[in-house]
Formats: sequence, structure tokens, C-alpha cells
Amino acid sequence: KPVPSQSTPPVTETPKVTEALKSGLAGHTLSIYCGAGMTKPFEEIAKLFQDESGCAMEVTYGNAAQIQTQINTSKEGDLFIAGSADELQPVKDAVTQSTDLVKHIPVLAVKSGNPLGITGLNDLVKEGVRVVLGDAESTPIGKIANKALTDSGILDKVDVIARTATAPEIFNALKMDQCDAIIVWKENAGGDGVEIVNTPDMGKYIKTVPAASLSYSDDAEALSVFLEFLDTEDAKAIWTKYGYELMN
Amino acid sequence: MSSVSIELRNFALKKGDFHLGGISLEIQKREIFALLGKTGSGKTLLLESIAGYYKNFEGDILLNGTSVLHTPLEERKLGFVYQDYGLFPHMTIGQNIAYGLKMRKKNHKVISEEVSRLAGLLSISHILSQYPGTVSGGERQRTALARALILSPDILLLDEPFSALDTVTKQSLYRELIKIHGEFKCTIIFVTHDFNEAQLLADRVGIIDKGRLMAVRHKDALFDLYEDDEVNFFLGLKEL
Amino acid sequence: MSSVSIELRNFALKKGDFHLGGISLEIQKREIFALLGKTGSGKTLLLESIAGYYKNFEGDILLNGTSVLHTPLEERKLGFVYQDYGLFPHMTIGQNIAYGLKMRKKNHKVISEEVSRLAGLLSISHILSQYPGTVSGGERQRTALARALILSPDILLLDEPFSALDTVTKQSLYRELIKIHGEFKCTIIFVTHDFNEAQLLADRVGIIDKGRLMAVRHKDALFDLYEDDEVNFFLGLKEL
Amino acid sequence: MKRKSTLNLFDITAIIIAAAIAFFIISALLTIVLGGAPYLKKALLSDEIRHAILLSIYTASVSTVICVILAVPAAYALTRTSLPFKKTLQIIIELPLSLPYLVLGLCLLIVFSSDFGRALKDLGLKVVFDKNGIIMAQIFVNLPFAVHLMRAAIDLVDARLEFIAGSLGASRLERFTTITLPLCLSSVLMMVILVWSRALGEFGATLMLVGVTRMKTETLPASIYLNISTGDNGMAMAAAIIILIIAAVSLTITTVLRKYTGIKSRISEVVL
Amino acid sequence: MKRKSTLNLFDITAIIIAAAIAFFIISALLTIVLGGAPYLKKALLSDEIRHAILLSIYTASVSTVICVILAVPAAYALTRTSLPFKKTLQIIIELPLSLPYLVLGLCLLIVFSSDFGRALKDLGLKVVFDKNGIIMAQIFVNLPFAVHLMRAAIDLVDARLEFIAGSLGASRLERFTTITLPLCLSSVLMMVILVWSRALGEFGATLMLVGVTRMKTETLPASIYLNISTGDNGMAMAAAIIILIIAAVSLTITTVLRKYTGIKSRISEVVL
Ligand SMILES: Nc1ncnc2c1ncn2[C@@H]1O[C@H](COP(=O)(O)OP(=O)(O)OP(=O)(O)O)[C@@H](O)[C@H]1O
Ligand SMILES: Nc1ncnc2c1ncn2[C@@H]1O[C@H](COP(=O)(O)OP(=O)(O)OP(=O)(O)O)[C@@H](O)[C@H]1O
Ligand SMILES: [Mg+2]
Ligand SMILES: [Mg+2]
Repeated sequence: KPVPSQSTPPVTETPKVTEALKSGLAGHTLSIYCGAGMTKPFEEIAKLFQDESGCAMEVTYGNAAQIQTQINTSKEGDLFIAGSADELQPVKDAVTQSTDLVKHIPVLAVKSGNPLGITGLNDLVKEGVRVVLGDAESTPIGKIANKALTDSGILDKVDVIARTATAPEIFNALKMDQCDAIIVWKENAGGDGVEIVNTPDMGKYIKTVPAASLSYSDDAEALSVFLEFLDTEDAKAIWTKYGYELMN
Repeated sequence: MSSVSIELRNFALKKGDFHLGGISLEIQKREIFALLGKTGSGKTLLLESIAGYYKNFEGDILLNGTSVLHTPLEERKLGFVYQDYGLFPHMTIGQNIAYGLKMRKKNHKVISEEVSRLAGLLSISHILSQYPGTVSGGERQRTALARALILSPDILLLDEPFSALDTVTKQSLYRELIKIHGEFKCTIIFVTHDFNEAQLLADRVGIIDKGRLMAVRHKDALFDLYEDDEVNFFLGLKEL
Repeated sequence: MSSVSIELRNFALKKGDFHLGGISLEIQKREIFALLGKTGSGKTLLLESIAGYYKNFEGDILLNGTSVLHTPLEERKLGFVYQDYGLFPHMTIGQNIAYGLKMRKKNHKVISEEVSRLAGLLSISHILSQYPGTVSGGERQRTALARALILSPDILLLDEPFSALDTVTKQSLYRELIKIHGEFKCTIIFVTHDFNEAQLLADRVGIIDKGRLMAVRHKDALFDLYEDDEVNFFLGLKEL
Repeated sequence: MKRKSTLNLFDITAIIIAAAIAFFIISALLTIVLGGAPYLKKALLSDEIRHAILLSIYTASVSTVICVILAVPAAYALTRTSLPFKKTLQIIIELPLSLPYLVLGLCLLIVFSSDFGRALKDLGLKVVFDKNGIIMAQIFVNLPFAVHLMRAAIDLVDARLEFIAGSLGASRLERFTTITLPLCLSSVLMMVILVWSRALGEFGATLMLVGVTRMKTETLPASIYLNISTGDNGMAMAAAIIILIIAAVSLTITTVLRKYTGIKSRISEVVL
Repeated sequence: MKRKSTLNLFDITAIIIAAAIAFFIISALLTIVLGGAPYLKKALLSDEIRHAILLSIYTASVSTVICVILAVPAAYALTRTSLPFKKTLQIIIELPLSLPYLVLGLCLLIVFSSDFGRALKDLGLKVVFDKNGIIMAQIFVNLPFAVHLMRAAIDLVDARLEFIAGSLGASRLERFTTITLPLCLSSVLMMVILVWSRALGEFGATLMLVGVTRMKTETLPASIYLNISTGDNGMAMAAAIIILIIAAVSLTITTVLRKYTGIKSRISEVVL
């Protein structure tokens, strides 16, 4: 097969994928689990792949806990797109291989205009700053928050008025003005009335979104083609469009 | 104060296809008035109307000079024995009888004394702790009677109050009713199918047919011929 | 085939404090039997027992030779007019009457003819489309009668079937009942408080007191003195 | 006269409470209506939402029908037959009522992932990750509830009327269909509307059993869930408005229907 | 004889359906019981779970009491008073029935984040992120339901008996408390147990309004959710077993109580 010369402008697809896409995966079906927070980008990616390859994409969205239980109980599915590598822990027995897709960035967010002048994690200890975080054990974002606050030595000093079980609730708490600051995934902090604090404090806690192949997969061909498709510029462009940062 | 207890002024009521015609009638205080009429002639509707059961009637009904619907239900001071008794199924016979006194916040002792007294009069002392669902037809009827009598109301409306009773029991109740009437001087309207009963108890008798009040007579004139042949037939005075 | 329609063999039943004593009685096919007794003496309980209403009784009740509880309810072929009628409140008067024939899967035309015929006999044709909740006491009673009669059952159990009716209507129903009995030759037990009614309609009369069957007599001997003075008093034969 | 004021006081208090509840609910629902209205058109034009509307109505209707078909005879068995241990059976059937939907979903996931579930799947009845699962979840959530309501309704019917029907020749089935059931018709109707409403809004158990696959297992509540998860509260509320409209229509229909189920009596026109 | 077999067929079918439902529910619940049993002791010894048990029982009880206190007069107002637009009010009050709990939670969050909510908070009634919020969420979820059940029950009471009570001197309040309410006592009891059960299992609305702060706003359903999220399905199921036990006890109590609420009649002993 013809190898593209180095001099040609960068191609957006690797040849193998092109080939597979052209030959078509009609009749194939991929069952994929995806965290509900990543619905938008992944929806678009799945659609693009389906259009190009003809492979039927059945993407089940849910929160991590549900997906983990579903994988472990139903023993079905080809791929799990998780919010962070931590989320693979409960299903580690079923994961055969995991590739990192994009960065999953935790941020410190405050109300628009930053009325309390919060510029970094250390400002969270200020008098009257109410903070809402994810549960420290059951949500990755809660774990990150605890780690970050512990590392800064301020976990005990921050007024954490509530913890929640999923990311949207953290975001809604801020949006409804029930608190002054939150630590949340970047994609969850996108609505009006909310602004992300431009601080390097959270930089250390960036996670990655892994695509974990599952041992229950029974369509290795389609799965491998899709995994390669995820690595194409087309797919990456969709991630970045929705505010995710690419792996270095 | 007027001596008229119940006054119907050109009263008319329509229920489905049935018309209770324009009825005008005055019943004096302390009077006992018997209402006779074929089945389905409108006797129960008339009693219910006097109790203020229905709203959309024509004419007027006055109780002691006041239009019935202008008196709040709980102040009408009527005793009503319904044709189908209308007992409270979730209360014992004793509680049913006591209900009126309880609502008048009488003390416990007065209530239980009164209940025993009335139950004794009506021979239902043995079933005071049973529920209406388990007692006999005649026992239910007497319970309804006791429940209405216990308040010594100014006006008693009795819809076939002795229909489910045997002769012996009936006779003794006639005596009690006459005694009660003598004591409390209440006005009584009662419906009956028994001409003797009407003559025995009532001062005057009204005869109703197809919703119209055909005649009102002194009890002694009950069996004198009427203008209307239907009425004569009804009373057995003439073959049709 | 035996000529006994209903047989009670030392039948006894206990309900609360009330005991229906050991009753033995044979009622012949085609017989009309009147049951007399004071209120609360157990007449209704006895009729209900014959219909197979209660389970825990002593002795036995045989209908046409078979123990009543061994016949499935729907095959007992009993017509029962309940003291409080027991009409189906969600069906019109017409549907109530038609019910038995409908359950026997008669065709529509037969049913509507039969319903009209019986409604005509009982003068309730004008209320066929009303619901039981809206009709008068007497109309309900006649509906219950029509509902029981429409099946021409072998055995008719009537619990004070004419108590809510005026004299004229009663007289005409007596005639109809006698005609129906002549036609279908059914066995009839009826409860009444009216001695004349008993004598007029029945072949034999049973007198029940405090749950015990005191006497069974031919109707013509009804007013002959009894051994028991309670019974004599009940029938007005003697003062106590 | 003293009494007259008592009368007013009680009625007025009750009316105030009812009005206050209605006012609070209206206010709460208005937040949704206001939040969602700007997105309503977009939502109604989106294929995805249209699919969700149809799927929601379809699954809720099917599960309601199945619930009724199962609950009515089950309630009959629990009240009118000689079945032993009726009370115990009844408590068992009603136990799931207090379990969080999440747990009910987990139960179903385990059951339908077992050999039994696999056998079912081989027979062509796929439940996990399938439309059937939505229906299954709704049934599981609603059935205990439907049986409870039906049983209570049948309990209130005067068994004597059934005896009378029987003596007029009706078989047990006929007694039930011509007497018992019509006499609790208004309760049945109420049960149907409650079950349907709950089915329309059910999501907890469904999420665990079938997850959300766009254009395949996405009901309106699922759509709301995904939109909230991605911070699209506006679209979520628009979908909620659609549910509200469906619910309002069905409630209005049943309210009108209920009028015809009452038993006619002289009393209906009485002055109280 | 033909009929006899019809009889059996219908009864048998009904019994089989009831038994099948019970069997399916038992099997489904058994998955939880088996999965959770090994962890039950650990769960019962854990401070967190103990706190959750108490919090669940406390919030469910308080919200049930409030629901009953509000629903009974509201249902009275919707059935027996001269309140205009009764049907419309009723439909409004019942609308939330079909909204997903997530949406109801969002509604509440918005309402209690408004000026009204702030004013309330200044008065000392904190709702968002507070225990009160759990109670509030349970009330909001259950009240439409409670009003619906009560209204239907009162509708079935013969208004004539109230008229009779009135003519015997009872005020409207007395008529309601001595006649109407006792006559639908079994429905009230049923309503209480359903509301309490649902409150015990409620989680969707709570999640949005109060989140889950361990040892503070963590009810049993919240605990289950957290445990499932950390992959501790065993502990989750152990918590579910605890809910099941609480529910079984309360169902048994009400089943026994219900026995005493029925109206006595000759019929109760009748052979059908
Ligand atoms: N709500 C109603 N709708 C239609 N018809 C009605 C209604 N209420 C009463 N009627 C009719 O009015 C007529 C008179 O009824 P009412 O109960 O007054 O009769 P009655 O004289 O008491 O008879 P009875 O002696 O049989 O009790 C009856 O034919 C009845 O069917
Ligand atoms: N389930 C029961 N529990 C207790 N007592 C009962 C029960 N059923 C009937 N009784 C009593 O049995 C007695 C007889 O009742 P029954 O109905 O047979 O009387 P009856 O002869 O028909 O009287 P009536 O002429 O008044 O209708 C009554 O005193 C009644 O209270
Ligand atoms: Mg009458
Ligand atoms: Mg009797």
C-alpha cells in the first residue's frame, strides 16, 4: 500500500483508518459507555464515525457509578470512555487496554465578575467564602479537590458547605448563588453566570480521559478501527471544540 | 310569635322527570301531620325539601318564620328519620344515638344517661355496642328514631318510621311518640302507608299524588269522599 | 324426586350474642311459607342462611335435597329480595332487573322484552333509566322484586317485600305474586309484619321468637291460641 | 352564630392551604417554564426530543397497560380468593415501594444479567440496554404501587353485592367484571393516571438498567438528565415543559372522565 | 358444572399472577439481600450508616406528618367547599406527579435560591444543603400524590351522611372530623404508608437540592448512591437491606392497623 511521503502536507487520517472506513464496517455494532458529562463531544464523534464507517454506534450515557455497575453486572460492551483513570478502578478486571484521549481539566470556578476576588485556592479560606465540592470518595472531582486542598494545607480551613454526588449539582449550586466557589471539571463550568479562575493552582491535578477497551467486546475489528479513529485529527478537533485540551 | 312551625309557600321542585307541584301548606306548632300517598308520589322529596336538602326549588319553605336555606344546617333543629335510616356505619348504635348530644358538647354522663334512656324506650339496649351493619332492619329503624329524638328537636320529620316493625313494637312506639310529643311539644310530620297509623297519631292528614298535594283533612274526615277519584281509590273509598 | 324444596335439619347459627336455635323445618315444593316474628327475632338471618350466606352453622340446610353450601352460589337458583334491597348502585333500574338474564346469556331482545314486562307489572317502567340512588323507597323495593322474579327461580326468599308500599300498590302486587306462583310453581318463603298479608298469601305460617321457631301452623289456624304466651301476645291473642 | 364563624374558619383555612399549595407548585413550575420557554421551539424541532417524546409516551403507555393487566387480577387474588398467606404476599409485593429507584434498577440489572436474563435474551426479549428495559423498569417501579391501590379499592367494595350477583347467576369472573370492577372504576382510573404519570417521569431505575442511548433509549427524563449533565439547563427545562404539557393533558382527560364514573345519587345535588 | 370450572379458572389465573409477581419481586429483592448480607454487620456498625438510618427515619417521618397535615385540608377544600375552579387547582397540584425527580429538585433549588429562599434563610429556615432541604424535597415529591389520594378517598364518602351529621348539630369541621375522615380512615392510612415509603426511598430531588454531605445530609438512599459510586456495591446493598427491613416493619404495622379500620358488616363473614 502506498505510504504517504513525508513531504506531503499532514494528512488527517492514518492510512489504515482510511482503508477501514472506506471498506466500511456496515453491519458492525459498537457498544460504548460514556460519562454523561462528555455527552456533547462524544455524541459528535460517534456520529461522525458512524457516518463514515457505517458501524452502528450505541453509546450509553450515564454517570460513572452506573456505568461501572452496568459493566460489572451485564458483562457487555466494547468500550468505556471514563471521566478519569480513577473511574476505571472498579472495572479494572474487565479492562484490556486503555488509551488516553484528552486532558480532563479540573478548575476553580466562581460567580461571574468574581465578586469575592478569589484568585487561587488559598483565597478559599477567606471569611465568608462558601465552597461546594464533590464527594471525596465517590467522585473523581471530589477526590481531586480534597487532594488539592490538602496539598495546599487548607482542607480544614475551607468552609465546605456541602458535597454532592455528581458534577452538575456542583455547578448548579454555584449558578443558583448557593455558594461562592467550586472545584469542578472544566466542561461543567461552561454556563453563563460562572467564570473560571485563571490560576495555576489546579494545573497539577489534570487528569486524562481514558478510552478503556473491555474484555467483553466481541467485535475487535470495529473496536480497533474506532480506537484509531479517536486518534485522528477529526476526532481531536471535536474534543477541542468543546473545550477539552489535547494530550501533549 | 307566630304559631306556624312549618310553612310552604307555593313550593315546587323538579327532579329528573318528576315535578313536585306548587304546594302551599301551614303546619302549626305542636301539630302532628301525616303524609299519605302512593309510592313514588313525592313524600320523601317533600320531607327532604323541608329539611333543606335541595337548593334549586321555587317558592319558599319557612321554618319558624325563617327561610330554611337561610338557617345554617346545624342550627335547623330538625330531627329526621330517613326512610333508609342513614346511620353512620363507622359508629356503634350507641355512638349513633349519642351523636347529636356530643355535637352539643354535653358532658359524658348526661350523654350516656340519655342514650340508655332512649335505648330502653326503643328496646335496643342490647345492641348498643354493635355496628349498624350487623343489626336487623327494625333495629336500624329504631336507632334512627333514637338518634333523632335524643335532641328533643322542635320539628320531627319521620319518613315511614315504623315500616320495618312488628305490630307489638309498633304499638309501644306509638305510645312513646305520643308521650314525647306531649312532653316536648314538637311539630311532627310523618310519612306512612298505614291509614290507621295516620288516624291514630296525626291531627291532620295530607294526601299527595304525583307530586301534588291533593287534600289536607282533619284526621276524622280522612275517609270522607274526596273530589278526586284517584284519591278515593287510594283510600279504598271507591273502585276506579 | 322428593317433594321437599327446602329442608332445615336442626339448623343453628351464632352471630355475636344472637343465637338462632336448632330449627328443623321442611317446606314443600310450591308451598308459600310466611315467617312472622318480632323485630330482631332472626327472620333475616334465617333467610340469609337458607341462601347460603353464612358458613359456620350447625346442622344442615338442604335445597332440593342438596346441602346449600355444596351448590355453587351461581347455581342455587334462588331469588332473594333483601330487606334493604341490595340493588347494584352503578346500574340503572333497567340494568338491575336485567342482570340475571344477562348472566344467563339470553339474547338482547328477550332481555328487553322481559324487563319491560316485569317493569310494567310492577309499575316501574318510568324509572328504568334512573339509578337506584335517585328513586324512591317503594320503587327500590319493586326493583329488587323484579330483579329476583325475572329468573323465575325455583325458590323465592322475600324479606319484607312489600313493607315500603302503599295499600293500592300492595294489593296489585299480591295478585301478581299469586299469578307468578301459579305459573312457575315456585317455593316462596316471605317475611312480613302484616298478619293479613301472611294469611292472604301463605299456605303455612312460621312464628319465630328470639331465634327459635316457636310454631308452624296452617294459615287458617294462625289465630288459634298457642302454648307460648309470648306468641299469643305477639299475635294480639292475649295480653301479657 | 358562634357556629357560623367556626364553619367559615375551617373552610377558609382549608381553602387557604389548598391555594397555598397550588401557588407554591405554580411558582416552582414557573421557574421551569420560564427557564425552558426560550428553548422550547428548538427542543420541539430537534429530532432527538421528538424521538424522546414518542418513546416516553410509548413506554409509559405500554408499561401502564401491562401494570393494569397484572395489578387488577393480582389485587383480586389478594382480596377475594382463598389464596393462603394473602397478607404476607401483599407485603412482599409492596416492599419495593420504599426502595430508591437506583436500587430497583440495580435489582433488575442483576436479574436480567443472570442466566435467566440471558435465556430471555436468546428468546429475543432483550431487556438490558434496550427499550424493553425501560418498560420493564417502569413496570417494576409501578406494579407494587398499582397493586396496592387496586387492592385498597377492591377492599372498599361491598362484598355483599358480589354475593347477590352470584346468586343471580354470575360466575366469579362475571361478578368481578360486572360488580367489583365497575364499583371501583374511579379508583382504577385514578390508578391508571398515577401509574402513567410516574412512568412518564421514571428515570432512576431506567438509568441503571438501560442507560441512555441517544435516539434509542432516550426518554424525556433521560434527555433532561443528559442536558443537565452537560450544563444545558435550558434545554432540560424545555424537555420538562413538554412532560408538563403531556401530564396536563392526560390529567385533564381523566378529570373529565372521572365525572362519569361516580355513582348517581340524590345527594350529588345536595346543599351541605 | 361448566360454571364451576370457569370459577376455578379465573381464580387460579388471578392467584398465579399474584404469585408470579410476588415471586419475581422476591427474586429481585433476593439479589440485594444476598449481595448485601455479608456487609450488613459492617454497615450496622458504621457510624455513617447509623447516622443515615436515623436521618432517613427522621426526615421521612417529619415530611409524612407535614404532608398529611397539608393534604387532608387541601383535599377537603378541593372536594367539599365552595372554592371556585376546584378542578383547575387540582390539576395544578397534581402536575408535579409526572416530572422526573431531578427536575423537581432543580425547581426547588431555583425557588429556594430566589429572594424568597433568601428571606426564608434569614428567618432561620435554611433549606439548600440542609436537612430541611431533604424534608422539603420529600414533601414536594409526595404532596401532589397525597392530595390526589385523599381527594379520591373523600370523593367516595357519601356526602349525605355529612348532611345528616350537620342536621344533628355538627359544624363543618366536626362533620369532617367525625364523619368524612373516619369513613376514609383506611384510605388515609394507606396514604400515610405510601407517602412514608416514598419519602424513605426519595433521592432524586434531594440530590439536587441538598447534595450528599457525609454525616450531615446523607440519608440511606444517598448512602447507597455513594457506595455504588465508589464501587462498594456490597455496602450499598447492605444499606438497601436496612431500608427493606424498615419498610417491611412499617408495612406489617399498617397491615395490622388496617384490619381495625374497616366498617363492620354482616358481610365480612359471608361465603362468596
Ligand atoms: N334525583 C332524582 N332524579 C330523578 N328522579 C328523582 C330524583 N329524586 C326523586 N326522583 C323521583 O321522584 C319521585 C318521588 O320520589 P320520593 O322519594 O319522594 O317518593 P316517595 O313518595 O317517598 O315514595 P315511597 O313511598 O316509595 O318512598 C320518584 O318517582 C323518584 O324516582
Ligand atoms: N353479625 C352479627 N353480629 C352480631 N349480631 C348480629 C349479627 N347479625 C345479626 N345479629 C343480630 O341478630 C338478631 C337477628 O337479626 P335479624 O336481622 O335476623 O332480625 P330480623 O328478625 O330480620 O328483624 P327485623 O324484623 O328487624 O328485620 C339481631 O338482634 C341482630 O342484632
Ligand atoms: Mg319515600
Ligand atoms: Mg330482618
